[in-house]
Amino acid sequence: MPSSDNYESVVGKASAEIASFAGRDKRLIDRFHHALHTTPALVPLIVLVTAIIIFGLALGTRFFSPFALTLILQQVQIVGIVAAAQSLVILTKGIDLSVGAIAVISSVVMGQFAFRYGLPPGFAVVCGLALGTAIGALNGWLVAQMKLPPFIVTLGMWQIVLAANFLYSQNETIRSQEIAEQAPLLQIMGAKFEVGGAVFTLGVVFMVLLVMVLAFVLKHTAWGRHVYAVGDDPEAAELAGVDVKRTLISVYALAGLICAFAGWALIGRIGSVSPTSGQLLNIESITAVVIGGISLFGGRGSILGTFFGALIVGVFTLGLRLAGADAQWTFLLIGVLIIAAVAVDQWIRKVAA
Amino acid sequence: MPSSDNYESVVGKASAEIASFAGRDKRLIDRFHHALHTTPALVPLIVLVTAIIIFGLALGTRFFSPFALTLILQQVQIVGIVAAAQSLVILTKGIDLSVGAIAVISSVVMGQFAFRYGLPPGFAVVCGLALGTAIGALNGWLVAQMKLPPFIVTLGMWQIVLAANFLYSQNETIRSQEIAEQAPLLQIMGAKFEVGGAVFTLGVVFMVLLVMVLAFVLKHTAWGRHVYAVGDDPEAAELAGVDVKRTLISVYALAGLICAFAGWALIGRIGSVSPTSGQLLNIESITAVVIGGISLFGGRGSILGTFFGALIVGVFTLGLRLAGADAQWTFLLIGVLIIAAVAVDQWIRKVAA
Amino acid sequence: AGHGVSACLITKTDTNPFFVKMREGATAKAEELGITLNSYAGKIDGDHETQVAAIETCIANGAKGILLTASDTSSIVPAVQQARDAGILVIALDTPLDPIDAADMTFATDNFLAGQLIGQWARAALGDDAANAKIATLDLNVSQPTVDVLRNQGFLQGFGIDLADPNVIGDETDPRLVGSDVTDGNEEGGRRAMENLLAKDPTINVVHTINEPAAAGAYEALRSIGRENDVLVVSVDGGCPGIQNVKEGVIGATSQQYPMLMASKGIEAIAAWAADGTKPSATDGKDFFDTGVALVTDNPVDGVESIDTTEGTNLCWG
Amino acid sequence: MEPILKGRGLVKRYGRVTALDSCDFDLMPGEILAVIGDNGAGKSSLIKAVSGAVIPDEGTVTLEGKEVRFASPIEAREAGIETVYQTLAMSPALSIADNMFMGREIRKPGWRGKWLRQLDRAAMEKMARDKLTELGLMTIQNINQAVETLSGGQRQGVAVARAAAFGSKVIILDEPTAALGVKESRKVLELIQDVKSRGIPIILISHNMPHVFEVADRIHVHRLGKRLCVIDPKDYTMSDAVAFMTGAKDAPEAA
Amino acid sequence: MEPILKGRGLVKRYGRVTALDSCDFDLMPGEILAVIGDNGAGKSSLIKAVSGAVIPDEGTVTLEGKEVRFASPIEAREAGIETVYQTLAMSPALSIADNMFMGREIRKPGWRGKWLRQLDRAAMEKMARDKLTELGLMTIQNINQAVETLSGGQRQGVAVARAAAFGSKVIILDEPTAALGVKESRKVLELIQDVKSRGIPIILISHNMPHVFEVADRIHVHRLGKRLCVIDPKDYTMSDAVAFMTGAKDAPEAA
Ligand SMILES: Nc1ncnc2c1ncn2[C@@H]1O[C@H](COP(=O)(O)OP(=O)(O)OP(=O)(O)O)[C@@H](O)[C@H]1O
Ligand SMILES: Nc1ncnc2c1ncn2[C@@H]1O[C@H](COP(=O)(O)OP(=O)(O)OP(=O)(O)O)[C@@H](O)[C@H]1O
Ligand SMILES: [Mg+2]
Ligand SMILES: [Mg+2]
Repeated sequence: MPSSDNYESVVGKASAEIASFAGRDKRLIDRFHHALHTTPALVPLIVLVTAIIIFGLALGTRFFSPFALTLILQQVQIVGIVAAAQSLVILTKGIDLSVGAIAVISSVVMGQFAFRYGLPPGFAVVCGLALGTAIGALNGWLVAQMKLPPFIVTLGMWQIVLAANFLYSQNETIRSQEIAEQAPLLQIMGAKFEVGGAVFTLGVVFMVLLVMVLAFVLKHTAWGRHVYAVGDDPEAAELAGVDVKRTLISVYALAGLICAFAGWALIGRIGSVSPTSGQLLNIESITAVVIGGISLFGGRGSILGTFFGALIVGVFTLGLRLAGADAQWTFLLIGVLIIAAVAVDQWIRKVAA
Repeated sequence: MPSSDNYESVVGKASAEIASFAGRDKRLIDRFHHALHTTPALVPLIVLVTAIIIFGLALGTRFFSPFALTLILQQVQIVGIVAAAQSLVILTKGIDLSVGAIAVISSVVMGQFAFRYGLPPGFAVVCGLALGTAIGALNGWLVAQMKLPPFIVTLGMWQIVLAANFLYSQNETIRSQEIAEQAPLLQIMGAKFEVGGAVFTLGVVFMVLLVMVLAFVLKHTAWGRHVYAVGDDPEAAELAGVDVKRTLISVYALAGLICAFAGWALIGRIGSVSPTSGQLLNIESITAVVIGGISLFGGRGSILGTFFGALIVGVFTLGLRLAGADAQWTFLLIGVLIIAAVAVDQWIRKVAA
Repeated sequence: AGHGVSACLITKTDTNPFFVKMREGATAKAEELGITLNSYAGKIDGDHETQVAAIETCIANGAKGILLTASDTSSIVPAVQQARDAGILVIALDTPLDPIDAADMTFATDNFLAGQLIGQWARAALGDDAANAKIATLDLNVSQPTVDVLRNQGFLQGFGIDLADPNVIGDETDPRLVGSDVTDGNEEGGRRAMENLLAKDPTINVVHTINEPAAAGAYEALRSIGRENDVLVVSVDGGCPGIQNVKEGVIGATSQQYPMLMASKGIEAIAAWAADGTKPSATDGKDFFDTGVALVTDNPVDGVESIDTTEGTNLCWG
Repeated sequence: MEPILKGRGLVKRYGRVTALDSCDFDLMPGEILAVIGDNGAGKSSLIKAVSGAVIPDEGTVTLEGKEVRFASPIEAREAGIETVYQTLAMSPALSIADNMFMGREIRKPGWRGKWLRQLDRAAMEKMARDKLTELGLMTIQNINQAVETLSGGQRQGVAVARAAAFGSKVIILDEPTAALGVKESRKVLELIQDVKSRGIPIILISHNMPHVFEVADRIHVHRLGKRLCVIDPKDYTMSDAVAFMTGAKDAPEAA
Repeated sequence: MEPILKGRGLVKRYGRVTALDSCDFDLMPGEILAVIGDNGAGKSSLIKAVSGAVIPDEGTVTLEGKEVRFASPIEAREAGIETVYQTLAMSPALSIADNMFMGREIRKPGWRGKWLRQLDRAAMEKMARDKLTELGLMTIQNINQAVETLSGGQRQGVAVARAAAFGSKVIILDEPTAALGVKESRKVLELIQDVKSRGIPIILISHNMPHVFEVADRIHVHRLGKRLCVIDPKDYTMSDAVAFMTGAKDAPEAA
């Protein structure tokens, strides 16, 4: 029988005490746990540092020298830049399989506009960047407005862009020496400077700056929070007042722009403009993202993690080659190490939970 | 003020009438809508039939002949089989990037066991199938037990298996003629029979049967329902009493087995045992799955859709080739058509909603 | 003459300038002879299934002849047999099938010879230093396709290194070999592979590269540590940018092949087959029609025949 | 008096299910309108249709006398309609403060807000904490906790706090106290009264009859996808209301 | 009398939050035990710890005198403990019948069930329909509807029906009527009485005091992660209970 006294009025008398459980924050291990929770990128960083130390111990100064360590940075710069773009897209629950193709066609356009049509190199670069942004925006439009699955959109776009790239460039390479003579601006991302044995290029600096800027934007601007919200639960985000479409289109367009920058950096790295470059960028960038701890299901992870993820692969590759593994064994061992890196990552998260 | 009469007791008098709204089922269009809702694979089927009709009209009997149409079946058989395995994995919210590598190493093991060690071909085939299953089960164990992301596990496995394949086979191809002489069983999946101009192979029959069996199993057995439940919401499935780990491991193991069968079919299709085959199987199988309407986020879609998805790509490819498009133009147009196929798919779903 | 005759060209990929030029050569010749040419290509190196599908398409399309650069030289044989059974003339370009007589004829470069020439040249160019050279080889990819093996092993043989198994890269034990790495045949891969090997041993002074883009990438890596002038880079292909690089000293020597010649010869053969059923015949003393290979360098050495870059430029493709 | 928010002939079909069957709807200025009805009667569908979360197949929605067609919840929000959906619409991985300010974040003053577009976290956190304290949700230990780590009731409290903080013309609450404890429910009811006293009308969907009869000015009884009748809680008992909504008794003639 | 289900010193921490703080717990045979407490007090955490959904950091669980350590909810189910979680634990894309029989599907009789392992859909659908009708959830138009297309209350009804149909030793209901309408809530209460009369003990978490006081034999008051006291609804009023659980009044000495 539903009875009723005026029981609800009692609550007025309730104490306003806030639940406070025994503080568990004193011990070092607890601080560590807390740090892991607030800074998820710490986990791949730990894996990275461990990998560097192990290879350093095993290989000595061959590996543990400013030269070798900065060489890794140079080797991962393209993947690192592209992976930053990939991270943005994956954070929104998407995936971008056209990143490599966009990078390449942008570099080809920069080169061909400067050489085939004789446009000023600065303008050619701008055209390349604009093209990359446009392709990205088209991806975004198809995903956001037409509601097509990102995998399919970017897979189709990858084929289209790559084929267009070959058709347009007629598979012609523009040689490093010609570029150096006539349009050195195209190679500027390859410009080097040394700091006590450590060799940096502008491309490396660009990568690091890019990651830092994106980390700031994702964490400290409304747009950044919207990117996470859209990836977390697009319907909830829409109901909560996020313009999901605009966010998606801007993410893909920005990813396109970043990939175009990667194309520019690619010219700096290989000297020449070659339409056959960058074929592995898709898989490599996604690998870096996932090793860096960003969920493929969107909404979780940080761009710093991606950066460390790219470095982890770079460290393994160079380390194994230095240790004398041949190409096939390196390939095999990197497979093992990719799994191991993520297993360690999971393990750290578990003991830290 | 919370007041209370005995209002809840009133409900006993409530009518037991079931909500029934005006029946909207009479019209043909409504039946069609209903069919689309209950049979999602209908959408890619419509796209497929439309594509066949368009190419048939454009190319005439060159395309619209039993020979050409069954040729498509032969050309998609490997992708079709692998895509069936891929569907299972994707239905559980996973992804399997090692499918191609498993297929290839299985075929290599079948060949090398028969030739290098002179084992009876039947036994060699069983070993190949067992190896594929074992690799799949290992994937599943890493995903289910170690809770590693499927993308990374299978990416690593892909590298490991592929490198192992090259190392083990020493990049040696076993020639078709030798197999035909000494171990024709390996090629049995390529055995042909003709029915009035239409040419079928055992591999094609296997693919069709496999799809039908899997469709039955997914729809009509507890295991099948569990696969969907795990992909839909693993935590809910676990709480509702599904053994999520066992389901995952069995799915990956079965996928491995199916891929090993694909490896066997591969020997039938190309005649020889070649360690370099199947490099595009990953991307092609995922494409078929997604075009077929299975969500990459798990739990939604049907394996029949995948089958039609594979056929759609096959029809486009053969159609464009017959139409004489250049390779790059073919790639470009297939890229366009993949996006278009999915856009049409979405459009049909929308008008049918 | 060849009205209504159609032919197919199937290349490994059509992203490599080598195959692009091959297609241009074939297209030009086909136009001249009034033959309809359809061309097909694999998506990536080693994409064998697409080639099989292409052959099947050619059969369905009623082609008279197929020009084929096989990705997988023995796996393609049953498909080729099917085409020949359907009365199609099949000519292997650039890469011989396994067995070589699976095709009606092969118009090819001898890739082993191409490798051997640059090996011999490198040894002669180093003179006495060859005995304590530090060699790096930059190969194609981990699946070690046939061209890759032939060029690599040819180079090592030419340089005077014991090959162990001539079908496998990397089983040699000569201490002069620092190591090998894979490049995917492009600049980026070339640079990365060179950097890796330099980190392993910075004293490398001879570099074999699978093709000229890889060589260009390797050169960038060398340049970045200031060693571009004291390392000998050799390569294979003979594309115009490659020859230009030889002229400028980026590459020491390269073995030039002639894809346009292969293609146009192939189209002529198909025209002849369509007209009166004659099949082309092999070069004397070989089981294929050798379209020739020439060493291009501006630093000729004794005992190795070579042409200079001016001549190379006239003959170059791409 | 003209209704501030009005729906006429609203129809929404999901495949074969008709969730709204030419439903009418009126919200008067300054009132608390309760919507009651069986599970599946179509209450949530109704408020989704008027708040832009779904686009009705037929029918019109009028806000302050002007016909509106919201293409998205954002437009409804911009028009001043704030809704707490039954599903709560939160991003699980984001923090409480992030969720409360989603789509209307506060930027830092000065150049950092203007040029770097940096968010003023401190301000947002303070405001979020204040709003939650108003609701008595003090068991939340950490304002930067991800929403997914909150208990069901805590989550609901955050959603209600968000709506109350930002609604300007109409506030819609779809079962706001379903998962709340006694104390927290009471706070929500107080909050509803409080919002009303600020002159903002409220739509309250609830299955809790005592609550409905306590706060509502009028009660919209929903049955089988349409408005059955509108009753005044002073004229009818809870038993009557339950009888109407379950079909045990016929509805009174005029609304 | 020995408790059928007993928890001692249960501790569960989530990062810095302590959801269970050495909590004790007793369920007697054949009784209805209500668990009440503020939002976030740790009620759901408690029942998750005893039903295998989370593994407690410390403490023991005893079922019928034997200590048990459930590694997963499946083990708890096999031991006869059936739970309706607050989050409902349903697969949205699957049908109502699929969800109800998840993990204990019925196979066709004869060779088709034995060899093809084919499911007996007709039987499962019939049984699902019967159970839902018992609960009065007749507004569900189609038993093959996907769960995601159900209204919030309909979903909850399905989850309760599932637990009632299969529980053998203990049934745990975490806020089973939160989203239910008046009619449907009443049916659930009847069902609870019904289950009790079959001799099966029930744990009921609810914020609805009238419901709690109507059906409970004993009331476990949960506060700040632990059991504050256990009271007999005949000895105390609702006001007392609310006062205990909110901390407005001190708890009585002995449980
Ligand atoms: N997205 C959807 N797809 C299909 N059917 C739906 C969908 N949303 C709601 N329905 C159906 O529409 C009808 C009305 O649902 P609605 O959520 O509006 O009910 P409600 O009155 O809010 O019920 P409750 O009190 O349980 O929340 C139900 O029969 C439900 O099954
Ligand atoms: N997965 C989790 N991660 C982190 N914290 C959690 C998690 N689950 C619960 N908590 C925290 O544990 C405490 C107890 O939560 P619990 O869900 O047990 O509360 P409850 O008593 O069931 O509340 P309600 O009545 O609102 O359902 C809350 O402070 C909550 O924030
Ligand atoms: Mg509702
Ligand atoms: Mg709870």
